[in-house]
Amino acid sequence: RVGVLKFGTVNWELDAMKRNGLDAKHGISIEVQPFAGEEATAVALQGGAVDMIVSDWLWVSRMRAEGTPYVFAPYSTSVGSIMVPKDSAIRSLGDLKGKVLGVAGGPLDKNWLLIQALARREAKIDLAEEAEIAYAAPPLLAEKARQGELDAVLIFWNYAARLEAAGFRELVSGEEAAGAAGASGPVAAIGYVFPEAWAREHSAAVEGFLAASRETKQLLATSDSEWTALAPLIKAEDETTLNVMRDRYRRGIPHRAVTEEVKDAERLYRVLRDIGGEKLVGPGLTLDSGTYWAGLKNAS
Amino acid sequence: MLDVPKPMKTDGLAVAIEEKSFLSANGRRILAVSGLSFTAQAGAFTTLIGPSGCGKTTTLRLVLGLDTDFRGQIQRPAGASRVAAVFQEPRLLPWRDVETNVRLALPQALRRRDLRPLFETLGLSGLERHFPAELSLGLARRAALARAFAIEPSLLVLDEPFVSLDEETATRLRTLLIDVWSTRPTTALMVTHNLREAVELSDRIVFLSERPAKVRGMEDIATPRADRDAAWRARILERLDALYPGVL
Amino acid sequence: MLDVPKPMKTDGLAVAIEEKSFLSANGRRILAVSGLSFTAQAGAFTTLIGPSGCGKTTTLRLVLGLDTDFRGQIQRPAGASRVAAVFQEPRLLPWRDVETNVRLALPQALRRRDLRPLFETLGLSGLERHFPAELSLGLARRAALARAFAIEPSLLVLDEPFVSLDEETATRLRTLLIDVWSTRPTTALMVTHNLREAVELSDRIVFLSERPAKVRGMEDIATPRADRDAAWRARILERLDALYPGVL
Amino acid sequence: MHPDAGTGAKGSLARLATLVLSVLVLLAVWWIGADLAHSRLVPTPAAVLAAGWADTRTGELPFHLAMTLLRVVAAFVVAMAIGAAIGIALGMNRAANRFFDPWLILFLNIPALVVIVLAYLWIGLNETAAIGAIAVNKIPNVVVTFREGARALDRPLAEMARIYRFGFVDRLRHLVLPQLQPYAAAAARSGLSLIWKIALVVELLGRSNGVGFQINLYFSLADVAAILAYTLAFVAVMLAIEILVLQPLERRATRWRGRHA
Amino acid sequence: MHPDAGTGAKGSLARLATLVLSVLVLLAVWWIGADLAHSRLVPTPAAVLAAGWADTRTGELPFHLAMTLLRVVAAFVVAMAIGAAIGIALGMNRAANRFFDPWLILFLNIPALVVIVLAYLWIGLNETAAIGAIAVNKIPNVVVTFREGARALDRPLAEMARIYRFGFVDRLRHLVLPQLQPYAAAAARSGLSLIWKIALVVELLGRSNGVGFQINLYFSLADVAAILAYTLAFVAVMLAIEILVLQPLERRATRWRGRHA
Ligand SMILES: Nc1ncnc2c1ncn2[C@@H]1O[C@H](COP(=O)(O)OP(=O)(O)OP(=O)(O)O)[C@@H](O)[C@H]1O
Ligand SMILES: Nc1ncnc2c1ncn2[C@@H]1O[C@H](COP(=O)(O)OP(=O)(O)OP(=O)(O)O)[C@@H](O)[C@H]1O
Ligand SMILES: [Mg+2]
Ligand SMILES: [Mg+2]
Repeated sequence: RVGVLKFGTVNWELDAMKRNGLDAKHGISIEVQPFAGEEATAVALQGGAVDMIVSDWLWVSRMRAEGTPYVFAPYSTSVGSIMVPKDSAIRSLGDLKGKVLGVAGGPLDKNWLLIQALARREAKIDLAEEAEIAYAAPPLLAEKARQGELDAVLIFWNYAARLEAAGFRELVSGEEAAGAAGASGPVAAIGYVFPEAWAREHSAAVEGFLAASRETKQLLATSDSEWTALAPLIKAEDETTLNVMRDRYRRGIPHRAVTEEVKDAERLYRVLRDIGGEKLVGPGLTLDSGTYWAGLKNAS
Repeated sequence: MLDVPKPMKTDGLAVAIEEKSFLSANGRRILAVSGLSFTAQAGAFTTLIGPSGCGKTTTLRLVLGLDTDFRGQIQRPAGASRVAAVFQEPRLLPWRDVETNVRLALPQALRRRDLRPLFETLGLSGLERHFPAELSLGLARRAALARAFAIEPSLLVLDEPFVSLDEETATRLRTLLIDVWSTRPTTALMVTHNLREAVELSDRIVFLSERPAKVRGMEDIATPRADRDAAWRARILERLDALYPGVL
Repeated sequence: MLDVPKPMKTDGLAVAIEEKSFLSANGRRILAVSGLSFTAQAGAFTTLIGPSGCGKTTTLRLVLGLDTDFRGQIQRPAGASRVAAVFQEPRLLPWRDVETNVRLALPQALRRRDLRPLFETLGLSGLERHFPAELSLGLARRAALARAFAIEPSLLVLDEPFVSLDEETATRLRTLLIDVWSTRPTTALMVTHNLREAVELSDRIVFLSERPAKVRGMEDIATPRADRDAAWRARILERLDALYPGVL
Repeated sequence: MHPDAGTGAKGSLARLATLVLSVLVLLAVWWIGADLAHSRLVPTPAAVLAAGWADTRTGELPFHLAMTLLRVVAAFVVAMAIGAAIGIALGMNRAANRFFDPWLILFLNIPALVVIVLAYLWIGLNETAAIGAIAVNKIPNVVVTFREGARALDRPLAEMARIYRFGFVDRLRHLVLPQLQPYAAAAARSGLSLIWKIALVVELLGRSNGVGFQINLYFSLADVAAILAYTLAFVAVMLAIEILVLQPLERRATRWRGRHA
Repeated sequence: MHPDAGTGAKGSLARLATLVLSVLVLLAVWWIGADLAHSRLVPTPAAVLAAGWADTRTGELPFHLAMTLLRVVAAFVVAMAIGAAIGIALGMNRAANRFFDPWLILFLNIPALVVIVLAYLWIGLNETAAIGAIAVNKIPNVVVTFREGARALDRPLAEMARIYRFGFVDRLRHLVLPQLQPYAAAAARSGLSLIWKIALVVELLGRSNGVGFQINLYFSLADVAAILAYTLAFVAVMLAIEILVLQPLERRATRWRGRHA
C-alpha cells in the first residue's frame, strides 16, 4: 500500500508501472491510495494506513532521532528552483535584494535554507532579511508570479516546470545550491519512506518494488509514448508544459550509488543544522546512520 | 344584507369598520368585527363596553393603526400627532428600568421633564430604578399608565387600564386620568368591563354586542363630572342595567 | 421587636412567613412580606385581599413552593398531591393550541378525559385548536382557568382569576369555580381586589396591609353560599367597608 | 396585506418565483463580474458548468459529492444531538456552566487541524475518525448556541410546568425545545455549512475521496472553475435541503407566531 | 439560596475559585491521558509548557500571537458589524429574506479555501486580503444567527414602540438589541473561535507570520507539543477575553432577568 498525492509525480510513476505490468513482473502488488495533501500522506504513514509514502531524508532522519525508525530509498533528485520572468532584470541572487521573493514550503524548507546559504556565500546577502519574503501556498505563489506581484519565486519543481512553460526562466536551482553546500552530485531529495521493521519483514517485496521503480524510471526516461499516456494524470495545459515536465522529471532520476548519496546527505545535514538549527533537524547531531534503507544497492 | 356603516363627519374620531376577520393558523377564518361604527367627539371621553372576546382590543388596534388589514374606514382626530396607548398587558421593556421605560416614550421636547410628581401620584416613587420583572402586576400596569400620561397625548387609548388594582388605588388613578385628560384637549377611547368606572369617566358609552362586535347601543352622559355623586351614579347604573342587562 | 408568628396546627394550609425580601438588581433590598401568618382550613375557600403591590403574589409563590428563599414556615394541606395554579397572567405555552395547553397539565390518569363540557362552560368551544396569541386576554385567562379546573386539584391557588372578564362571564365562571371546588375536597386560596367576589365565594377573608404584607384582619363567613343573596351581600359589604375602609 | 405570506399552493408558487428570480440575479451578477475581471481565476458560470459537467459525466462529481454528503449528514446528526444536550444542560445549570466554561472555550478554539490529525492518529484513517473529527469540531459551536438559548428560557412558563408537574419528556418537548427553535435553526444552518467546511479539511488530510479531496486536487492545479463546480454542487444540495426540509419544518414550528411573523 | 449567584466581591471570588478548579481538573485529565497514551503525539502539559516557553523566550510566540490576534480582532469587528446589520435587516423583512436566502446559503457554503485564494488573488498577498477573507468567511454565520434572532423579536413590544414613536436609534438600542443579546453572545463566542480557525488557514496559505504560519511549520515537523503550545496561548487569550470582557458585559446585559437567571 503506497500513499501518494493524486496529482504528484509518484502517482505518474506508479501508474506507468502498473500499466506496463512491471509490478507483477517483480512479484509485488501495489495498492495506490491517493491523498490530497502531503501532510495527509505523513499522517497516513504514522497512522498505519499505508506502508509507504514519499518524503525527504531529513524528515526520516528527524523521525528516527525521535524514536520512530523509518527508512528512506531515493526516488528523485528534483527539487525546487527560483524562477523569474524571462525578461526580468534579476540575473543573480544578489539582484534579489529588496525584491519580493515568494517562497513555497515555509521558512524551514530545506531547499530554501540551502539557497540562503548559497546567497550568503556568493552574493553576500542575507536573503531572508534583505529580500521581501512572502511565504504562501505553492499554487498561490505560482499564480502570483504569473500576475507579476512577485519578482521571483522559489517553488517546487513541478510548478517551476509549468512556470517555465509559461515563459519564466530558472534563476538558480536547488541542485546548484546543494552543490554549493558541498554535495558532489545531484542528491536525491525525496524518496520512498517506510517503517524499518516492516521493510525487514517484507524485504523481498521492498526489493521488488524498488527494482520495479527503477525499471519504470528507465522506461519513462526513454519512451515518449509513455508520457502521452500519462498526460491526463499530469493535467498539463498544453504540449509545451508536458514536455517541460517530462524533461524535468528525467533530469531528476537519481543515478548515483547510495554510498555517495549518504555521504552528500551527511554533508548537507551539517550545513542545514548550522542554518536551520535543532528546530529543523531535530535532536540528532548528524544524519542518523540508518536513514538510508540498508538493503539498498543502487543499480546504475 | 349587511348594514354597511357610513363614515360620519366629525373632527374627532370616526370609526366605521365594515369587516375585520382573522385567518387563524389552523386555517379557520374568524370574524371579529362586523359593521361597527361610532364616533368620538374631539376632546371627549368615549368608553367601549362589551363581552370578553367580542372584538374590543381588535377595534382599538385598528384605531391605533397597528392593523391595517380590514374593510372600512377610520378617521383619526385632526392633528392627533401624539398617541398614547395603555395596552391590556403592561408591555414594558423588561431590560430597561421603570423610569427609562417612561422616558423612552417621551418626545424629544419632553425628554428631560421631571417625572417625580407623576410617579408619586401613581405610587411608583422609589421604584424608578427597578426592572419590570421586579414589579407586581399592578405596579407594572401603573408604570404603563405613567408612560401614557407622561407624553401628554392628543389621542389616548386605554384597554382596561384599571384591572389588577385595588379599589383605592384605582380610584386615585381614575382621578389622575381625568386630570391628565382635562388639562389638555385629549380625545380618549377606553375599553372597560366596569360599568361604574365607565359611568364615572365617560362622555359617551358605546355598548358592543357579542363577537362579531357591532354597536348594541350608545349612551351620552351630559352631567358634568363634578356632579356625578353616589346618588346620581346609583340612578344611572340602574337605568343602564335595565337597558343593557348583564353588563353590571 | 418583631412579632414573630408561630405556625398553627391544622391539617389545612398554615402559612407563617417571618420575612421575605427581594434583592433587586440595583442592589436595594425590598421587604415584601413581614410577619404574615394565617391558616386555611382543609377544604375551605380562603381569600386574600390587599392593596396592589403589597405582597400577595409573593405569598402565593411561597405557598406554591416556587420560591424557597424566605424565613418562616409553610405547611401545605396533607395529601395535597395535585396542585393547580391560576397565575396573574395566563401563562399558556404560546406554541401549543388551547387544548394541548390544558391536556399537558393533566396527570396521566386524566389525559384522555373529555374536555368538551369544560370548554363549553368556559366559552372556549371552537377555540380548542387556536394558539394563545389568537385569543383575547379574557379568553386566554379562561383557558388558564380550564387548565386549573381540569386537573381536579386538591390545592387550588388563584391570583385574581376573574379580571379582564365582563361581569356576565365572570359570574358564570365564579359559579363554575364553586362547582369544581365543592365536588371534591379542595383547599382553595384566592387573591382578589374585588370584595364582592370575595364575599360571594369565601369561607374566610384575610385582609392584608400595605407592603410589607401582614394580616390586617380576618373575617370568617359562616353563611352557606346558597343563602348569600343580594340583601345579605349588601349588609356584609357595608359592615366590611366600615371595618376595612378603602377596600370596597 | 401580505398575499405572499400565505401558505398553501399560492404561497408555494410565490416562493418558487422568488427563488428563481434570486438565482437568476445572482448568476447575472456573477457573469458580469467574471466578464469584467476577465481572468482564468474568475470563471464565468458557463466555464463552471462545463467543468462540473465534465466531472459529472465521468461520475466523479456525483461520487465525491455523495461521499462528502454522507459524512456531513452523519457528523451533523451526531454534533447536533450531543451539542444540544450539553448546551441545554449547561444553560440550565449555573454551577456546571461555570465549571465547564473554560473547557468549552478550549474545545471551541482547538484548531480543526489538531483535532483531525489526532483523530486520525488515534482512531485510524477511517470513516469513524473522519466523522468523529468533524463532529468534535462542530460540537462546541452547537453547545454555545444552545446554551445561550437555554439561558434565555422563559421563567414564568417553567414555573407553570413545575406546578403542573410536567414530566421530563413533556418539559423537553413542549416547554424547552419550542423556545430553543430559533437557536436550533441558527445552529443547524450555520452548522451544516461549518460541518461541510470542516469535512473539506478532513478529506484533505486523510480521505481518498469526497469533495474536499477533489477541491484540493484542483487547487494544486489552480483550476478555479472545477473548484467552483464542486462548491456549487454542494450549495445546490444545501439549497434543496433548506427549501424542502428546513423551511417547511420552520414554517410549521413558527405557525403560532402568527402569519405576519 | 444561591450565595454564589451574587455579584460583587464575594461573587468574583467564587468565580475565580471555580475557574482555577476547572483549569486544574482539565490539566489533570490531560496529564493522565497523555501518560496513558505515552506517545510523542500526545505530549504532556509539561512538554507543551516547555515548547511554549522556548518560543516565548525567542519572542516568536508573542510576536506571532500578536499578529494573529490583530487579524482576529479586525476581522471580528468587521464581521460582527456587517453580519449583524444584514442579519437584522433580513430577519425583519420577509421579502428581502426570501430573495437573498439563496445568496446567503451560497456564501455560507463557499469553502474557506476558495474565499481565501480568491481574496489573495484579487486583492494581493496583503493584510487587507487576509482580514477581508476571514471576515467574508464569518459574515454569513453572523447573518444567520442574527436573522433567527430578528425573526423571533417580540411583536407586542414592537407595536408599543411604534405607537410611542421610538426613533431609529432608540428602537435599535432599547428594543431590538436587548432582545438579540443571546444571539449576539452566541455569535460572538462561536464567532471568535471560527474566526481564529479561519485565520489559521489564511495565514497558512499566504501570510509570513501569525500562529497559523507557525502551526503549519511545526506540523510539517510533526511537533505536536509546539502546536499545542501555540493553541493554548490563544485559548488563554480567549479565556481572558471571556472572563474579563464577555462575562461582565453579559452580566450587565442580563441583570434584568433577575439573579437566578
Ligand atoms: N423579583 C423581585 N425583585 C424585587 N422586588 C420584587 C420582586 N418581586 C416582587 N417584588 C416587590 O415585592 C412587592 C410585592 O409584590 P407582589 O407581586 O407580591 O405584589 P402583589 O400584592 O401581588 O401586587 P398586585 O396586586 O399588584 O399583583 C412589590 O413591591 C414588588 O415590587
Ligand atoms: N391574531 C388572531 N388570530 C385569530 N383570531 C384572533 C386574533 N386576534 C384576536 N382574535 C379573535 O378575535 C376575537 C376578538 O378578540 P379581541 O382581543 O378583540 O377581544 P376583546 O374584546 O378585547 O376581549 P377581552 O375582553 O377578553 O380582552 C376573539 O375571539 C379572538 O379569539
Ligand atoms: Mg381585549
Ligand atoms: Mg400580584
